[in-house]
Amino acid sequence: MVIEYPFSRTTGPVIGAFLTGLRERMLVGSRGSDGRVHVPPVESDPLTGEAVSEIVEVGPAGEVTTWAWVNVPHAKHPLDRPFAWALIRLDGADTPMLHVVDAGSIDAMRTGLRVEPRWNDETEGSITDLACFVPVADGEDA
Amino acid sequence: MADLTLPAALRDVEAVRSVRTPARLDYRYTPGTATSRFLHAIEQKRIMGERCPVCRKVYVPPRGACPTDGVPTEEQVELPHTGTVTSFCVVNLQFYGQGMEIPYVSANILLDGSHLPIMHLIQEVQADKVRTGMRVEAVWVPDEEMGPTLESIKWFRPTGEPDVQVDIPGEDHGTGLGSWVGGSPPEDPRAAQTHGGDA
Amino acid sequence: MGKERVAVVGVGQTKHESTRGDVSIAGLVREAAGRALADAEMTWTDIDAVVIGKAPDFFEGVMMPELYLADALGCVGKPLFRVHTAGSVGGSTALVASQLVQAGIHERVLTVAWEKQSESEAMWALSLPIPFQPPLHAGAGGYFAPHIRSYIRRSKSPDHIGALVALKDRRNALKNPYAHLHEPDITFDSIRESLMLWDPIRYAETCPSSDGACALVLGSESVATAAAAAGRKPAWVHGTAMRSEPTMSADRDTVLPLGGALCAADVYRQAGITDPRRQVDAVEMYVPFSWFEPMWLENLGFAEPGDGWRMVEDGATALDGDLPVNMSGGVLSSNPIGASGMLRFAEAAMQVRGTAGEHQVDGAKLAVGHAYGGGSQFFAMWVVGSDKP
Amino acid sequence: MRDVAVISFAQSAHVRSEEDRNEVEMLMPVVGDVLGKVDMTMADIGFTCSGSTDYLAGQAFSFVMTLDGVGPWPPIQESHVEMDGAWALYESWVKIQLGEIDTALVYCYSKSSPGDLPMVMTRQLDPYTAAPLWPDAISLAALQARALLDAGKITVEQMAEVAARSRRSAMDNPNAQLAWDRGVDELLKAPETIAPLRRHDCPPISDGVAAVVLAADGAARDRVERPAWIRGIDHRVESMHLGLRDLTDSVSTRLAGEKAGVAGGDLDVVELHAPFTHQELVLRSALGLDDHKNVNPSGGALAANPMMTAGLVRIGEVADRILAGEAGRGVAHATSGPCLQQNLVCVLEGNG
Repeated sequence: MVIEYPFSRTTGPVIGAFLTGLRERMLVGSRGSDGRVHVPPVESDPLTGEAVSEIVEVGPAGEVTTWAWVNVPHAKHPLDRPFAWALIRLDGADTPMLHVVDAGSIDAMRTGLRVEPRWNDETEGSITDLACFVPVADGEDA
Repeated sequence: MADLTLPAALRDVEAVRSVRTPARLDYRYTPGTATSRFLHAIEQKRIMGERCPVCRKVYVPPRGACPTDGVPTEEQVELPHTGTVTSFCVVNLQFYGQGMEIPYVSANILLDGSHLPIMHLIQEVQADKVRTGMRVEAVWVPDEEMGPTLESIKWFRPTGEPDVQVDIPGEDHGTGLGSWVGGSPPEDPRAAQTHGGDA
Repeated sequence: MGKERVAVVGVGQTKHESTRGDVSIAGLVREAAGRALADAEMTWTDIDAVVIGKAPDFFEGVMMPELYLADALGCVGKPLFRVHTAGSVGGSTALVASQLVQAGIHERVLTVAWEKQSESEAMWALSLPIPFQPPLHAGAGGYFAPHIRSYIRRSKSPDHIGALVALKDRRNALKNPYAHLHEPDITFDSIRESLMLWDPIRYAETCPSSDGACALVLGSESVATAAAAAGRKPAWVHGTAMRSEPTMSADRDTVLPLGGALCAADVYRQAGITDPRRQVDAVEMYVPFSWFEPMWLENLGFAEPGDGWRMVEDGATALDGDLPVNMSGGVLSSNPIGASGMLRFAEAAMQVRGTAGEHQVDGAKLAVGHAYGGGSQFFAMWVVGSDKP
Repeated sequence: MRDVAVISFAQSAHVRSEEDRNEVEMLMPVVGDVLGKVDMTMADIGFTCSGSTDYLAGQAFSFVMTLDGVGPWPPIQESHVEMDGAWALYESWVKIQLGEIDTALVYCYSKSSPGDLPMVMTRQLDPYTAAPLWPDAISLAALQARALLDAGKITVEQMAEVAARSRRSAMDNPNAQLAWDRGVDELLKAPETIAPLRRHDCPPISDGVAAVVLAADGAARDRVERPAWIRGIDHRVESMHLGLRDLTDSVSTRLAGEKAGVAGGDLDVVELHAPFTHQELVLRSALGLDDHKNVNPSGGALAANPMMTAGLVRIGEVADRILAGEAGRGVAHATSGPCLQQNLVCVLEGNG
């Protein structure tokens, strides 16, 4: 028995801005009432609950704040070879976002690693437009 | 909605308004003990209900529990393949995943010897000839198509016997459960324990 | 010890539409909640706890979506609670929220119920073929149509009653700016001429599928008294009740379910109502197929068994009748499933607060909100009044 | 507040896969057991509340059919939460506070085996930016474990000690699914599965059922000698977004623990709903129980982790020890959501 449905989700302006950014190969976050920038953008201010009013560009590079190494990917995972899940704090952001890092080997992964996005050839406005993050070639760790 | 300030690069491009997020999950079901017994019997062209040890009512298909008494129903009762239409509707709409020719009749059928109607199709009769109280019998799929599934009963058709009086809860209305006979509210059989009976 | 008083001090709802293409799930829910907070003159940070209700998670494909909504509803650091009692959920969610105040645990509780049916299709989620279970050959209408046929047979109702209810509700909806269906050209004849989907149910006698949300702010006696002093009338809760009965019992009456009648009897007892037809000023009941109005009129003690249809035929349930029913246009005009029950409760509150606008019943002081779900087996009701109980 | 106690607790044996029985058939014996222990029937119950989620069974309204298993006739006062049974207990406790009923039946069930549970759980995440990546529950827990290790708050040795102690305790629990006696050194020789987690750091996937009877005041004293009185109960939630949280702390648990009054006396027994080893360490710290000697004597969620059920089991395990006179005061905890997003804390005492 398979439960399968191509859910079609309307995004509203804030998530829509994030996904529009992805389509344009650009990363954005929301600025909260305390000035902190959250990526992906949140629709309401974490402190006051009021609607957010400002979307700002971040990244594209950032640093890994924590990570987990998957040796045997699941068929549903974004990558079909060993990879890392990571929380990545993009430059200009205060809070990290979840994505994957194609680092080749666990030995190449570490907290503080500088990474940058690798985009799909075609982008359509989806989190999966970001194929993955990869280590910055000659990046200096934060 | 508060105004949203966007970075310059996103102001003049068409905004994303929706996203498709396909999701597929695979489940492997097991039917449960009572349903397994029922389906194995169906495969042999036998309709097996189960009797509640407390209220003695017969449920088909059995779900393993008497919904009135909350106890397992384990006594097997073989039922005839005939029953009575207690109510029905005529369907004029093609439903997702259904391959029926319209109009068709979906009916509540009380199998003889059981106490709760099943829902099934009525065929081999014009839709506008189906009546509450009509006697019907099961029509099985060809032997080679028989399997441990309810679809082994293809549909029901009229037997030609005279209609019978339908007797289901509430039917007589004078003492219908849930009615406010004579303008007085129904008594809650559980009132004692809901108003601090122990306190 | 015992129950504290509780009142509705804020009401909000979204515009209900088949697809709310302009918002995310969080945006939809925040629209209703923000309006309820504004109505209560509160901000997100004033709220002590949030209670969320919705129908099956498969509708939107998000498992336990209240967890994702914790941020959007300003819940971080607060208690967040999720209710799911099938179609009655909007009502039972409001009841769970009101109990948190009645028990003296919280002073200000936000409760929200919602559905974004456009993310998938209800028909799809409801008819997932589960192996080994008897197939529903005709969806939800196919399940309820035989019950309606039994009602018609038992009550000897003429067959045009369903159309009269549909016409009344759709006309009421024209006065409700939030309603999904606004059909100014609808007539008795156009309803009678619409496709007979599940004989005896016609297309125009069925509810739509909507995106929408509803929110209430429930306040303690001191919160409500302060609101009243500031000129914002609270809707005092005079009684709450829930009842459930089995899906597949040989003992139950699916036309006039005992659970529904006991639920009504319980809530009237609490509210001191002995003659509901005369004492209640307005009723919002859960009517997804028009024929359920006469059935529920009987089940809830407003009419003798078999006579509910006469109230409809006599116009008693019209907006200017002696017992207006579904002033908002009802489920027949807006049906975001998970929110549908709370919308009934909200309309009852709006009526006794005098804030129902064009669909206001003049001088309504005592109103009933009703929701049901499952195979007519889950019931939730409340009675609200303009006077403190 | 009205005095309300757990007077009876029952659970099924928790197993990887209930092949033969459906949810109704799994539930009925446990409901019969929990009522039978205190010589009650449904006729004695004022309110019934259950916890479950449609996503485990892959069926909308699964709880509707399950309700038939308790025999709700004549009609009952009943509710359902799409949450762990611990929250169904909370709703029942609130309901009893209103003074109109004295007793409640709480039940919850889990049949996770039909689906791919770690992937099913991804459907809880933000549907726009996280769920489409299918980040399974174990990987998310591994991100939390790494954050704790990086912060120097825990060590892999401590994690292995939690695993070893829990599975050893489970050897005395006939309902446990995973029980063994292995040393920390042996455990740490195993490879990492999803680094930094090893297999021993993760819970089993379980099918199981649990039920509790609550009673107030005299109704409790009349039925059992030593009711397990609920002295405090509170629950709090945090952001779903891992990036918006301090993963090395459980702020919501700390807050719920303060509100529930955990610090109000010595504790004889603690049951924490920590599906992963590092989460027990986070929870201990949040509740001020870093050095407590009797945490998860049942083996905890590391020994059996039926979704929507393991939280109520924690309350039941503490209550059972109080009912039996083995403990005077205890704390139970339940969690929900990724990486301890939502937490409930309940303080129970034997002295009325």
